[in-house]
Amino acid sequence: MTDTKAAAEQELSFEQALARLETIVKAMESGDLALEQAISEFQEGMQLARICREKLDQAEQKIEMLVSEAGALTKKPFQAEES
Amino acid sequence: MTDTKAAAEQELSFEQALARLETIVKAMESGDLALEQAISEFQEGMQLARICREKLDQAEQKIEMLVSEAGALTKKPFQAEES
Amino acid sequence: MTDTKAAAEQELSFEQALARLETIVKAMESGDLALEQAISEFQEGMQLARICREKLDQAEQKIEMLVSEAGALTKKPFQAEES
Amino acid sequence: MTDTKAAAEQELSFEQALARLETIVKAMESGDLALEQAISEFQEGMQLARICREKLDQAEQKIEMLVSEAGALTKKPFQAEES
Amino acid sequence: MTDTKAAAEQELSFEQALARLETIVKAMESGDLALEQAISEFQEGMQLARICREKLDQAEQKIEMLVSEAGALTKKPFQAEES
Amino acid sequence: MTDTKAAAEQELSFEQALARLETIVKAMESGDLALEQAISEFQEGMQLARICREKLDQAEQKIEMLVSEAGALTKKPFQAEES
Amino acid sequence: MLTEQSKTWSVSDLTARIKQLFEEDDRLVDCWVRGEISNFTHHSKGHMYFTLKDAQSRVKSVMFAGNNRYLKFIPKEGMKIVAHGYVSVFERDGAYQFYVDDMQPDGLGSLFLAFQQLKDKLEQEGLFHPQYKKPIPKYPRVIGVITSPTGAAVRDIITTIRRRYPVADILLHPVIVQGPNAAPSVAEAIETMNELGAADVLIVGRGGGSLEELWAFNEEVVVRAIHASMIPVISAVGHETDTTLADYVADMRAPTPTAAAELAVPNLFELRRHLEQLHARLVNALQGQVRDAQKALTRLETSPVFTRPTHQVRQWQQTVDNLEDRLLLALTKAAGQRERQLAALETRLIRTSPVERAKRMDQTLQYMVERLEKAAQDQLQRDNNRYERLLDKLDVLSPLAVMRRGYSLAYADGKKRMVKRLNDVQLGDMVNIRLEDGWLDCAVWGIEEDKHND
Repeated sequence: MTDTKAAAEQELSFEQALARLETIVKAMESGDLALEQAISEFQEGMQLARICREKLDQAEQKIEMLVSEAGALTKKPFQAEES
Repeated sequence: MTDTKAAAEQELSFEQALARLETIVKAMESGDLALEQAISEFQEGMQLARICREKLDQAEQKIEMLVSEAGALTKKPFQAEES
Repeated sequence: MTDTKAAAEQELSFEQALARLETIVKAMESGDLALEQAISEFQEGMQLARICREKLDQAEQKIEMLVSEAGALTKKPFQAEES
Repeated sequence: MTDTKAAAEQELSFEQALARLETIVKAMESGDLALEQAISEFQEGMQLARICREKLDQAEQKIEMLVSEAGALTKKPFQAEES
Repeated sequence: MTDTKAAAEQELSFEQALARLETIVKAMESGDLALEQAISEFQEGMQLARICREKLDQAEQKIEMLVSEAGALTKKPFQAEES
Repeated sequence: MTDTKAAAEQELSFEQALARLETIVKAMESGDLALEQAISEFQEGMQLARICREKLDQAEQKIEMLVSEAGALTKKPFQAEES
Repeated sequence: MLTEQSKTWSVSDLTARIKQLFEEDDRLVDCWVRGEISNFTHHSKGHMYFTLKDAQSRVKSVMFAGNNRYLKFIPKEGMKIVAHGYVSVFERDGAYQFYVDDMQPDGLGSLFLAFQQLKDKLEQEGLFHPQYKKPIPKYPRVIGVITSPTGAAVRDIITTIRRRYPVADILLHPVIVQGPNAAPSVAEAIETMNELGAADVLIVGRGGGSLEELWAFNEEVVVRAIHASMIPVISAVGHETDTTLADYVADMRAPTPTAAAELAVPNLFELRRHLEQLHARLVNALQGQVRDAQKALTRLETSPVFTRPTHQVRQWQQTVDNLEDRLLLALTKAAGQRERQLAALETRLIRTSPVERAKRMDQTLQYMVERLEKAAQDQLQRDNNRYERLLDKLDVLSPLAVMRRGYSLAYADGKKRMVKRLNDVQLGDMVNIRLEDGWLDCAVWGIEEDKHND
């Protein structure tokens, strides 16, 4: 995998990375890849899995509420009410 | 086998080398080859088997390396959430 | 057998020599040959057998050489995989 | 028998001489020949038998020679392969 | 007996001479011949007998010679092949 | 007997001479002949007998002579048989 | 003018013409009618026969089983309803009838009618067409929620998303969900979210309620706002039995807010598991491929071609040995055969040797010679005997026998002429006297004539 490619993958969304990983897994499972290509795909797949995992780990949930104040919209954290 | 031929075979993918090797094995098993050709095929077969073996060894090493690199990830057990 | 004929037979491939030898044997076994011709054919047949054997010996040596060159390959016993 | 005739018979093949000998024997066995002719035929028959005998002896010698030349080969016992 | 006749008789084969002799003997045994003719026939008969004798002697000598020549031939026993 | 007659009788064969003698004997036995003629006949008879004798003697000589000519076969001399 | 107008109709033609008139009228083909059910009969075949009436009028009606099986209520005698259907003629009776295909109880009558009419209109505009349904993103980063900030719905949505998919951000747009301001509030919020463009998916809805409470989500402004939204919208209004127009137009309909949240985000637990599976499959796939390759290679390496490389050569050697043996045998056989032939002929030749023949000839010749000699002897003997016999006879007959008695004979002229008479001779003649034992040569000395003769 080239650095450029790696860099490009770093920019992928979780969804794109997962989709790409899925594509790679399917391609590999199809058994149609040549060994060399399979290794290369495997390498990329491992990289993508790592990315996906990192993204999942990093995930933090943010809940924001849109509030219109004085005609402008602002975001303010949502406070769930007890009810 | 000429050096050129040997060089060419070095450039073969694993699958190509294996396919060529299989063709040779079948041809030799059929017993239809002329003696001179049988020897030449045998020689090429030995060469191809060596190439395949090397490529496979390389592949195994690579997998091992990649898997062990990714080891930390797989070793981290998944924390199932209570739901 | 004239020298020219002998020379020509030296140039035969193993298969050609074997085929010629077989033809001679069949002709002789048919019992239709005149004695003088039978002797002449016998002489040629013995010559062909010698050529065949020489070629086979050479082939065997070559194979042995190739095998010993590739020794590591064949000495490595086949590891049956559990599957 | 004239010298010319003797010379001609020397040129006969074994089979021709044998065939001629058989003709003579049959003629003699028929008992129809005059004494002089019978003697003459007998003489020719003896001559033909001698020629045949010589040719056979030559053949035997030739076989012996060729076989002893190829001796090493035939003495080498066939090594049956385990298969 | 004229010389011409004697010469002609010399040309007879053994069998012809013997046949002629028999004719003469029978004629003489019939007793129908005149003395002079009987003498003449006797004379011719004796001549024929002499011719026959000579031919027989020659024949016997020749046969003896041929048989002794062929002695080696018949003494050599045939070597039957094992088959 | 005239010389002419004697000469003519000399030319007679044994059988002719013997037949003539027989004729004479018969004529004489008839007894019809005059003495003179009888004597004459007798004389001729004697003459004929002489001729016959001579021819017989000659025949014997001839046979003997021939016998002595023909080697081993004919060593045994001609013996008129006593009967 | 007796034209077609004056033509006399058959009843059937007339009825058919009337039926045609009903069916040509668009308002009669698709109409809503309010009335009260009377004379209700639910036929055993499932069809419903009844009369719709009001204070002034009544109309015969029928609702076939195929339509009435979807009714959410059971029609009863005296029930006020709003029915939808078409008007046509029952030709057998020549009576017009109202053919009902849907009906609602009339309590909600006007609202429901409004709902139905708006639904039909929007449907005709194609707003509900599947081609407008946008796919819901599988892994949204921001989920827009448009609902009341208070109440169970928002809590259910947030809880569910947090539990399942903490990766996503939630952007809440609080709105009024019931009452007269509800519809514009919701519509505005949808537009705002679109303007903002932050959300990947919108959840629009509220908890369950009566038709009136849910009414905002049946209003045209909301439906059009959802339809216009560039962001995929999941509707989550009320409970399963209630279907609002918002549900029809939304890209996805969820029966409850919780369900909407579940539809909006993936399950992270499952996602992780999916990721681990992908990882495992990736490793397995390659290991499998390598293993297969190993197997394939090993199979080829362990083929007899490599494990017994000289096998073929040995076979060939055997072939050559065999051919050589056959060659030798063939020649030996050929030579042996010829030797036997020759020996047989030699034996026969010797057997036909002329030696015996010569011996037989010798015997024959000897026999012939013996016979010849014997014949010659016999001839001589025979002739001698004949001669002797004649000679003896001649002897006996000899006229000279008289001479033994003393007679003699005289011959003249040199014994040529017998002297019988005196005058046969003359004095001095030479005469020969034949005696018994010989001759006398005499001369005639005297001649004496015999006197007493005659």
